[in-house]
Amino acid sequence: MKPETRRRVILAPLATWAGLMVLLAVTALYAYLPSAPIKPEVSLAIGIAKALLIALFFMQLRKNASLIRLASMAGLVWASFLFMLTFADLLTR
Amino acid sequence: MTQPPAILNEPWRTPERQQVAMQFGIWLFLATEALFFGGLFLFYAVSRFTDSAGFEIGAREADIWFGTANTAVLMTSSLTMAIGERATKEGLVPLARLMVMATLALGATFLVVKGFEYRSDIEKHLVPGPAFKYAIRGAAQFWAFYWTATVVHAIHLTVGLGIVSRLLFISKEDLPERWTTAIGTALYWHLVDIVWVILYPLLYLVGRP
Amino acid sequence: MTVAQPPHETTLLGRDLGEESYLTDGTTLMSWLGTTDHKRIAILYAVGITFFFFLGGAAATLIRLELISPAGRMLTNDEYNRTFTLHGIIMVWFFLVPSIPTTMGNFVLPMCIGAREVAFPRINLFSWYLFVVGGLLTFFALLFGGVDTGWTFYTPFSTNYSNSNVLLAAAGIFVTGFSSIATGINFITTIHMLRAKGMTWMRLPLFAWAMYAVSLVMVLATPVLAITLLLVFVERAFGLPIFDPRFGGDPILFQHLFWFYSHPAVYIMVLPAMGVVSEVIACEARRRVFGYEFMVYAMLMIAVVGFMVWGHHMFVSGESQFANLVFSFLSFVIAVPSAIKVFNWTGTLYRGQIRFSAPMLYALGFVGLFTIGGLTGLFLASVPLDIDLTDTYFVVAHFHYIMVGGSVSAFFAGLHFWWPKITGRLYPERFAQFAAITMFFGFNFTFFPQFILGIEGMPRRYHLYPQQFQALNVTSSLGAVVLAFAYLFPLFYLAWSLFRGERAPNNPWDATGLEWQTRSPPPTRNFDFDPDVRAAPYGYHPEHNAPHEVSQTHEPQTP
Amino acid sequence: MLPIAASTYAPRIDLLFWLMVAISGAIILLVTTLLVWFSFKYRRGTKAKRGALMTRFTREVEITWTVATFFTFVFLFWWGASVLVATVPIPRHAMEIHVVAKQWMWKVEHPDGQREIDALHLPLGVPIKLVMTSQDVIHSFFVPAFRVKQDVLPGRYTELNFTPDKVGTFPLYCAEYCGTDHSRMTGGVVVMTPGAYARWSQAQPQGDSLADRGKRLFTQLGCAGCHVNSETVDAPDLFGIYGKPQPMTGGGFKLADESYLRDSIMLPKQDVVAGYAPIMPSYQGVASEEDVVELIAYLKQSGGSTSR
Repeated sequence: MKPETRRRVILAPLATWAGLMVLLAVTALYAYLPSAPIKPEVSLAIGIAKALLIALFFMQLRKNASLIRLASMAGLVWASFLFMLTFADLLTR
Repeated sequence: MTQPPAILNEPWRTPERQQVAMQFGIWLFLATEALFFGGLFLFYAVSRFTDSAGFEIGAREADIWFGTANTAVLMTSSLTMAIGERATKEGLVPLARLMVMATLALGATFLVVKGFEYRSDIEKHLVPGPAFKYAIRGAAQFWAFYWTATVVHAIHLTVGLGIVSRLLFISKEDLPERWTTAIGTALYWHLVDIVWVILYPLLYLVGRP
Repeated sequence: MTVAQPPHETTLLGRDLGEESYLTDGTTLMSWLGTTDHKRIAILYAVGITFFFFLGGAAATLIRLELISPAGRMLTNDEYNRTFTLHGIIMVWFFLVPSIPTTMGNFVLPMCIGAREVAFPRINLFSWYLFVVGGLLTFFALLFGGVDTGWTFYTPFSTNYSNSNVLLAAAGIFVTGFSSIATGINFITTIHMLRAKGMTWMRLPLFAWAMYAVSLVMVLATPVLAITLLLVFVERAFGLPIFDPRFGGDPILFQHLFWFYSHPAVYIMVLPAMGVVSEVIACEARRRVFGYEFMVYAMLMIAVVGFMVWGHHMFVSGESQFANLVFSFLSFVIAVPSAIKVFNWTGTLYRGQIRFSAPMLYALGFVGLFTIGGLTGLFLASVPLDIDLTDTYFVVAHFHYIMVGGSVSAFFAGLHFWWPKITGRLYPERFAQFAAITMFFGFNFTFFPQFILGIEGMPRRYHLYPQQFQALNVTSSLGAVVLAFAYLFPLFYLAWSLFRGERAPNNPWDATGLEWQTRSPPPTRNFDFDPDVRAAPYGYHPEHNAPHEVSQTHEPQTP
Repeated sequence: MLPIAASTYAPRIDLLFWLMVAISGAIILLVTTLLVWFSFKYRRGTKAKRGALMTRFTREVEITWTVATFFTFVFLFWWGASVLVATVPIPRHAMEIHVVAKQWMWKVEHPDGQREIDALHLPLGVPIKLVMTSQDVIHSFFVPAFRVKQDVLPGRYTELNFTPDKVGTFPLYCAEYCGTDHSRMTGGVVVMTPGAYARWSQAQPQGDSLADRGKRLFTQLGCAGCHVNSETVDAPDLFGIYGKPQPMTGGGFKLADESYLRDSIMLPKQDVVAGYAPIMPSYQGVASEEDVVELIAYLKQSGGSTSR
């Protein structure tokens, strides 16, 4: 196997995986720090970071056609409509 | 980068168009999954917002060790799936088949670990209902979300195992030609992993220590 | 009607056509049930939704008969509740949502953009089987005692207090939802990837744009319906307290999730109708569509802003006043594109050469009734009026004007407009014109009195009502008889035309769409040539009497 | 066509209604006349002038009617919003009446004890504040004559404010589908002159007022056992807590309004006052909705501490 294919097939995904494992450790430890501030937001942010890592590198969104990148964001944009307007009701009830 | 030859389905004239179309179709399906789980996470956000104290009391009962182990298992299965998909595209059939089998094994491990976690949850009376441990509203809401979300995710994962195992039934010779199928399978498996990666902090890291 | 070819001797469905078409391409049952041809799948869907249309129609007839007398002696109150629920569920999910996209969309969309097939043919067939399985599940749920929660399944009634087959019906609708998602994904990918050479986005016919907008809404709204029904299923079957107020659940959260799907669903029902009407009016008035770009942006705006207005269903449900104002404003904003489309259809008639064929009568009926429906929607978008008028017969009349006056009229317009292309036969024009006019008057006769009932304060879903409302209810029931006749009559003459109708030429309406440039009924691969599009759609020229060959594949003549 | 306007802001809503009818009628008239006129004038075979329209002309026409429609609709939104905002502020001296909706009947309780089923007697001209809750599913209190409607939700209080200004009996409907006898869940709202109302309320069976019944329940259900200077149990003193913010365990304050008192009775471990242990048993299923309404009326009136 040429070093070039080895890098693309094995090493690149391995690097992404290592990043994911580090983030997992960080988020678990941060949750147990006794006086750490804004815990829910940080744990969710790290979760989203892991999801982005998987989407961009494992699912190769970066190298894909712009059409596909658009499709990948459509779901999140529409879900934000649901969240924003439901909480517009909830926060002011 | 010339694409390896692929089997052409009915309306398509070139493999490139077919492969982009197939990925576009799958990403649209993943958008529907984002909205499907979006509705579920809205229920989580609303119940956590209305009664955060009780919610955290319920959430502390979730076992962090099972959760973290399962997250690690699933992320590793995402790794093996990614390598398997890339190997299929490069034509490295033995590596590809090994990685697909590893993904299936890790997926099964996730389900087994989940089974043990469910058993311990049931023993600790954490199923909302008459025998539920807490009378607090938020706790009942958390565990209602826990059971719904994890069971729905487990069903998605089981369906994913079925789709991934389909790759094993393709004979060694024409596996390289079916790299578009491998990409589709990998996309779905990575979605199952992304859903769990978002679920993990919501279920296991609430109100610690 | 220009008769292009001498009528052949009459035998079944095109067998005597001489040349092969998609109908003669295999006649075994398996060739139909296992087909991946988008045209055959369209016909399979057409059979399904016709059955459900008349099943829902039967329930509507029962309701109108029941409401003739204030005491309502024909059905007990429980039977009445189950009848109007059956009418709601069947009409919404099994007729209106799939009607135009799965029949005319499946048949005409690939042809009108010059493609040979939809992007994922096997998934297209799988979506039909999902529709059938979902339909059977719901049909059995309604057969074994029905559902008494109304098509809206409001909790906590549907989860804790109803003892009807809510679980089975929810499962049926859950499965059918995926059929809708599959059709949506199929259409979006087809329009993006399989357009013919030269068919740029701004040369797409408005029917294709309508299918694109409706597919966006179907793909992005239906999953939220799936999760909502799943949560109701889980709470009812396993007792997990999701919406149960005793354990802190919030019934209003259910309404948010339900209406986040159900308002875009009404745009799923009306957007395809807008596409069909744009095609028919442009063709029968021999005019370019007035403001083509504005029509496209209006449709896309309806599809997107349609997701932000659901709160106007919940003004009195205990929502906060701030949210009421936000949803009220957004509901007024989304009324603007609909108004633009009505003005553009009217503008298209200006300086045209209008012919009053059956599709044109249905389409003009659509424009009139949709305007009334849309404007009464403004009443319900303004909060203080909605507080008085919601949950009364005013709302019932409003959404029937849009769904029945609008979508069903447009469905019949499209059915008659593409009938020659689909079956290769011409329907009897005089009968069809009579049916269209009867439907228009029968519809107004039925539903206009309900506006007045609503203003007078008669609540919805009432089995008994005070004596003062009886006169208008009897009028409405009489109108329903006329409407029922207007819906049944096409069933006969269209069936008759299948066997006795004249042979249809390739382009009976002299329309410019690509689907009219191939044979009718078309061959399985749609075109005998590779379409190369050079002109925008609707290249009609009223001055020099519309040359016979007016098509998007010809160089645009000087207007 | 509209039912008679019998509440103070009904005329404002009717005015908005007729304005909308006028504007919609104008647009419908415009569209239908254009449709009919064009259909007649440009039908096939007539010698009317045809020919293409300049694209600049069509674009201007488009923009004008888009902007015109947008501003008309925003004007209608503003008018509707201003009518709504006028109804939001609750007059302070409003007469509070508790309504409990139960599957297929309305139970009404006046502050000084009268109880009614499917009927509501009101004095003319007095601002009314209905505090409503449901025992089972969602109902909706709808009086067409007052132009008011408000869903009644289980597990939560919803309010409805109006001021009747015409004497007479007006129909009351349940507007949210609530099951088998949804269409039988109707009643009458009787608006009487203040004198007649006073005579009517005297004529009612002299049950004691809500607060008195609440006082009896306060001891009967065992609340006094802990909340009134008991040595064994450390429970917060309920004297005069209604309307004052209470410190919560875990920080923050919560206003002790009806909803908070109701939640604390039904699900006490929910929002525990700072400095106390969550040991109070839940009264879910023990105290009915009416009992809770009476207990709250008692707490509001006498402050719940007999010892001081």
